[in-house]
Amino acid sequence: MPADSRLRRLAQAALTVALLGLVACVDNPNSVFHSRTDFNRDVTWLFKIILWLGTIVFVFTEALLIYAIWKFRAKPGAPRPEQVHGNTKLEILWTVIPALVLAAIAVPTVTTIFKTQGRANPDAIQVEVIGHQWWWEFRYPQYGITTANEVYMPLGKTIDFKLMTVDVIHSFWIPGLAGKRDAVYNPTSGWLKHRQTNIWFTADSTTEDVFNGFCAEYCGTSHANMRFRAMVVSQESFDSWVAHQQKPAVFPAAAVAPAPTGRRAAAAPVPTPAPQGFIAWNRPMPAYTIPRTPIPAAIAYDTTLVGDAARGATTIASSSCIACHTVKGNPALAFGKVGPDLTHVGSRLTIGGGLFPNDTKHLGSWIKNSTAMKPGSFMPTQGKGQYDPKTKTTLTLGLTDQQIADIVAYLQALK
Amino acid sequence: MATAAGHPPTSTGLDNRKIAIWAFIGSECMLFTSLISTYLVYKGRSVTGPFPHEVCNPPQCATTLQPILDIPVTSVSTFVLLMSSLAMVMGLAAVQNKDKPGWAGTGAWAKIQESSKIWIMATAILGATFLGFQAYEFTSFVHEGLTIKTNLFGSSFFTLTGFHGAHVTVGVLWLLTLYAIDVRRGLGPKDALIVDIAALYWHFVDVVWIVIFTLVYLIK
Amino acid sequence: MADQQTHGGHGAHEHAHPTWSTYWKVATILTLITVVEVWIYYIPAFVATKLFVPSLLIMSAVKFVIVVMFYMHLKYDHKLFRVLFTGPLIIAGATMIVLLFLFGQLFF
Amino acid sequence: MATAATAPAHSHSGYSEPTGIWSWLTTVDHKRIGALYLYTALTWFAIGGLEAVMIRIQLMGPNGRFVTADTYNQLFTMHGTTMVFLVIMPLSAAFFNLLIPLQIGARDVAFPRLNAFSYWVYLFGSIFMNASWLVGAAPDGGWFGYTPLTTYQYGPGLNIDFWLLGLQILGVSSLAAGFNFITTIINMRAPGMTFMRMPIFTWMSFVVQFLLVLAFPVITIALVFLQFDRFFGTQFYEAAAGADPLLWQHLFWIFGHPEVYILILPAFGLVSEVLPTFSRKPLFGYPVMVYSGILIAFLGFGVWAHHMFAVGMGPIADTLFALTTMLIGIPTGVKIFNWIFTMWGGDIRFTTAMKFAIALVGLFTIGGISGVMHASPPADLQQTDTYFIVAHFHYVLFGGSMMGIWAGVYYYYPKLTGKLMSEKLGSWHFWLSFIGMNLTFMPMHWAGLLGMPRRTWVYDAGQGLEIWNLMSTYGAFFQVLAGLVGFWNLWRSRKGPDAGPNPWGAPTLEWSIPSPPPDYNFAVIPTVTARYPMWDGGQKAHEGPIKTAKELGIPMPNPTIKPLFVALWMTLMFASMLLIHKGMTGLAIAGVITFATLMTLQLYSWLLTPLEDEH
Ligand code: HEA
Ligand code: HEA
Ligand code: CUA
Ligand SMILES: [Cu+2]
Repeated sequence: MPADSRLRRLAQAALTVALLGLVACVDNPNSVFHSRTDFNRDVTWLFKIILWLGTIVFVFTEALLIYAIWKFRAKPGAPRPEQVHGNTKLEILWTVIPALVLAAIAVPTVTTIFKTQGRANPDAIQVEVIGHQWWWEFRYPQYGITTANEVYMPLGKTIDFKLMTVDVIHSFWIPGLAGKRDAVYNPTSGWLKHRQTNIWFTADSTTEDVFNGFCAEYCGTSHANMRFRAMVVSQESFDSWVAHQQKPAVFPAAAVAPAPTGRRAAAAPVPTPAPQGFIAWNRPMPAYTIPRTPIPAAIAYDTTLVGDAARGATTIASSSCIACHTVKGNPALAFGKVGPDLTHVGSRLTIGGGLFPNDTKHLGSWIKNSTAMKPGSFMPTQGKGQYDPKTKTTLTLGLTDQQIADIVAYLQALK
Repeated sequence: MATAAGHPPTSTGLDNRKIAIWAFIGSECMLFTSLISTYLVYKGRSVTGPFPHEVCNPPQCATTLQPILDIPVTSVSTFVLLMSSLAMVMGLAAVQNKDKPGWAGTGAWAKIQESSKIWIMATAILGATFLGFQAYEFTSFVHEGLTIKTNLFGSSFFTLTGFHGAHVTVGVLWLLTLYAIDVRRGLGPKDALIVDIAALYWHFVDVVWIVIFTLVYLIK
Repeated sequence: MADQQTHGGHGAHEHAHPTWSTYWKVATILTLITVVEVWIYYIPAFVATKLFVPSLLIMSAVKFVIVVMFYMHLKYDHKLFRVLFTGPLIIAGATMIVLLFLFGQLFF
Repeated sequence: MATAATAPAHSHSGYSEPTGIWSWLTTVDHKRIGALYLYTALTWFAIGGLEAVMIRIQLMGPNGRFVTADTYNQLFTMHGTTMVFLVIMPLSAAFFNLLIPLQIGARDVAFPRLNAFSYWVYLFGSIFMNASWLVGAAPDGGWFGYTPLTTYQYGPGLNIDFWLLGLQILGVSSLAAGFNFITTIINMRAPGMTFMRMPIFTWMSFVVQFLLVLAFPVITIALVFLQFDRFFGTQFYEAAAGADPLLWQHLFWIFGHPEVYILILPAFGLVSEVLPTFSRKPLFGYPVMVYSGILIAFLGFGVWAHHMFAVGMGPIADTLFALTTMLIGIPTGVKIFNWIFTMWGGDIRFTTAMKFAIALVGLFTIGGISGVMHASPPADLQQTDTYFIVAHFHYVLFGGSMMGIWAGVYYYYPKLTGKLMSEKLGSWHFWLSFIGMNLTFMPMHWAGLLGMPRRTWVYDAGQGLEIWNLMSTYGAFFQVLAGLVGFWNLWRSRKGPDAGPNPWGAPTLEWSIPSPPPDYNFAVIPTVTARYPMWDGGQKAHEGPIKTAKELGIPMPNPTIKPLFVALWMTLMFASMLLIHKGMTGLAIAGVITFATLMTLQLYSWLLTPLEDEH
């Protein structure tokens, strides 16, 4: 029957699309079906049960519907159909069967709730995640480390994330590793002082990798721009990273000789003695973790300028940057609490809430006009002659591109 | 709404307005539930004083502050409101029985009983007295350093009792309107319904206060 | 209820009226309960016991019920009104209890 | 509407509808008020849809720059708010108005003037809410306005003020309508119209009115707290004072979940009318359809925290809310299967109304199943706040509510106007909607599972999201075409062929009277003897000339402008409060007092005027 085969072909097409979709899910870097943590394995197991049961219910119900409307379509001159008013047996049937299906979902759901929300392993690594409009602060209280927008975790160790916020509610989410948890409470206030939400998981797969993280709770203007990266690395690398992060910033005393002008490779390191060992993700980032946010044309930061780190250190000390940022070990930058800690900013891979790669061009443009780079940014526009979309004014004073280049050089030296 | 010969009878034989007021009262249950729940959720969670039942010592308060709720005064105002409900039912009975003069017997007291004006006015006055107590309470709290802005207790307390007070105010206005009608043309059995509706509203507001009095004032 | 010929149904139509003596009795009971409530509030020994809060809750529930039954004459009125009132009341009460549980305030 | 006066079928009778603007401003006729609701809400649908299309254009490719981040946030907030409060709810209200009195055999609603008041409040409230666009401060806190983002500290603009005042205004409209319809359904049924003979649409509407009057007070209080915080410095949502930001979330969702059933049950009711008619079979399992509707509503009050699984309520609360949520699947499933078995063995005519109704059955099921997936908290942690959720709620809202409403529009247009709509255009409308909606919302499931958070102004390139978003955007374009066809069909059908009282051979009372019905609806109040009076109750469709109310001696309520003014003063009273944040507190207070006084006076004048002339 032509109608029949058409139906079958349609079904086949639908199935293919669905399968393709699922495959895409598993292969995709941010897929929630990655099973590389205990958490996600539990969730994926549960989710797949639900997906399959859901698919069965879906196929059955839709098939029944399509069959009914096809089979009982009006035929010309048909008599009035039999006036059936109901059928108690049938109705009990379709009360009981869905109840059973739901029970089959409910039981693993409840076990998984208690499994994933139990107490974290006591020797778990504590990480305090503090949401800010619109970037992430990460603290490792056991190690005395503060960093921003990049969280490192060792393979095979449980990490217990404590979520807090200093302003509105944010939500911490690394789809490839675990579910979300909202950062609800402000640790500085009231009886909620000790209230935190938490989520824990163990990245116990055997490969090192970088994952994308997001803010998943709408938190205002740049909610979309509140991203971060999660680096899962070996225990040795992690230890080395921790050791390095614990040190104050060491800025070389000797001024760096000005380099010749001309185009430089992105993120060309200032020639300072490279710190020993693993201090940051040291391989190319996976393509999907490299941010590709475009730079607004109006910023036009001159990348050909060569910065001088020593001069940058002086410039930054007399700039407004010190009001918000800290560089441990640099007495001029010891007070700022509002913005990210910059002690080791040179070793980070992204800036601006994970929006841009940390290279000369992006860092320079960021300093020049972060408000244009990222809507709503609380870091004021610094570049001379730049239009600040937030205050709706054009800066007459401000840093020249050369000054910015110097600061960039200084920051990049803060490995 | 005027009675119309051309109108079909209602399905239940009841008046539309009476059904509507009960539906409204059901809805109000949720309104006050939200307010009371909020008060209870925030109970004991204010960061600074003054507090309802506890003494507040420095550093939470600049000086030592006594518990702020005034139980004796509020007990009296609660009693006043309860009595207003009594006056209200008496008023309704008087209206319902207007066509049977002497129904309450003879004597001065019976005369009083039969006067809907007296009872309606009494209800309104008792309601206004309750509001007076509330005004006194609010101002004395403000003097003791508790405003709607002071702490969670202040915010939730004033909003809850303020909403209740607003309901009482509407009720008083409503009763005064009925009184005015009574004076102008007299309320009789055929008006019993409109008085009944006002009474239902009034008692409901009273009932809410019964709950507030216990949950907010008495439970520590 | 018998069909009523008027659309207004003027004159509330009750099965039996509570009499004015009922009203006064109710008022007396209400007053007495209130007095007891306030009285136990001032007995520190009783306040300290586990019975304080439940007894207050029960007393206020009793007051609630008798006002509704007698003053709002739900006891004498069409049962439709009882449904219209108790339905929402149950939802409201349940909501309050669940909220207090969720905010960790469900202990007294 | 106005065309009715010139319709040939009626021109030989003495009956004619009043025309002219004034007659609309002062109308207390439930059918006209229903029409006002319908056309107003459809206008907002076009605007809410326009906002959606702008969202989709922005998301067409990665790192889009079609609108700014702030504009985007305003767009999705207003899109959600508009679609929920200014489109689906009032469209449902349009049908409550048009149908409830007709289906139960009444001449009007219980309180005709209150009914007019509800409409005018809705109209002014919706205009007020959207006036925010004109001053460049449209609400931007998301449709559920979580605190503390919406507190003054983090949202000092007028944006949130518009939102919270607007919702309070709209709440008044819904509450007033709720009391009105509860009373109407309980008390205005024709003789013999027992509860278990009431058409399912009326039943579902009845249930919805209870949801309305019980859910709206809660959001009103939540909004009052927010308003007090913003205007008067209270601390309900001030974290620094020890306030718990979750209070808002709980209060909102205690309202919010019943709200979603407010949005769907009327549509369920409409398809429960359409399916039997075009299958020529009675509804399968009528009593169970009634009970399941009641059960859904009741359970609906006990599931709210399933919107909050990510806030960390703890395993016990998560379990509790997961289980109650899943339970709702059972009564809903019963409905779905009962609909399928209504068609089973029937004689199905695929009219446009029927197509939309069948689509509801199929598409709502998809949304319902994804709903059950969210109901599992651990799994929901990977779904919540992603496009997977966006997919869910558009399947239930568009695939459910909107499809049901379109079914209702095609089905009842003839009753409302006396004219038939074009089936050919209708077919186009349906298929474009059906394809467009699936193309828009199906890919969102994948976008969500691939890690796309919702409410994001941009997504980055190279993360596997491009294709799904592009598909969604094309889908939205299809929906624009669908909308254009649908609107065109509505417009041109006003001159369509005459419908007659019962063009579909439908079974319920409203089809026994002329189309459009005369202002008094029923010349003689029918006595109902069956659930389907036109099929097996011996009820005949009206024939012959239509008499006027006067000729029949039916008392009619007088038209009045007073409800409109009460609504206007009330809206202005709320609007005055905006001035507080413009540094004009004195003016604001003066405004509130003035308009409150005007409102009260107007209200007295309304209440002291009898509804009808003395006879
Ligand atoms: C019309 C509106 C509507 C309706 C009817 C529903 C119906 C349901 N919804 Fe939905 N929901 C929304 C509108 C709606 N929802 C909206 C707008 C949001 C988002 C709000 C926001 O965040 O902005 C939301 C969000 C939402 C969440 C929160 C997700 C999150 O943010 O993390 C959850 C979680 O449990 C949920 C669950 C459900 C369930 C279980 C149903 C059930 O009622 C569905 C029941 C139906 C079926 C199950 C299908 C038919 C049944 C069968 C065929 C029988 C067999 C079936 C089985 C055995 C499974 N919904
Ligand atoms: C009933 C409710 C309803 C309806 C019908 C719709 C309809 C649509 N919605 Fe809906 N949507 C919501 C309720 C609804 N939505 C809610 C509650 C949210 C959450 C908001 C929040 O997060 O706060 C949301 C969020 C939301 C988002 C997520 C935004 C984000 O998280 O960042 C998106 C994205 O694509 C979207 C798209 C659409 C589209 C394309 C349609 C289309 O179906 C619209 C099609 C309709 C038309 C196009 C109008 C008819 C056409 C004409 C009259 C022709 C003329 C029109 C033009 C020329 C444009 N919606
Ligand atoms: Cu932070 Cu969204
Ligand atoms: Cu819900």
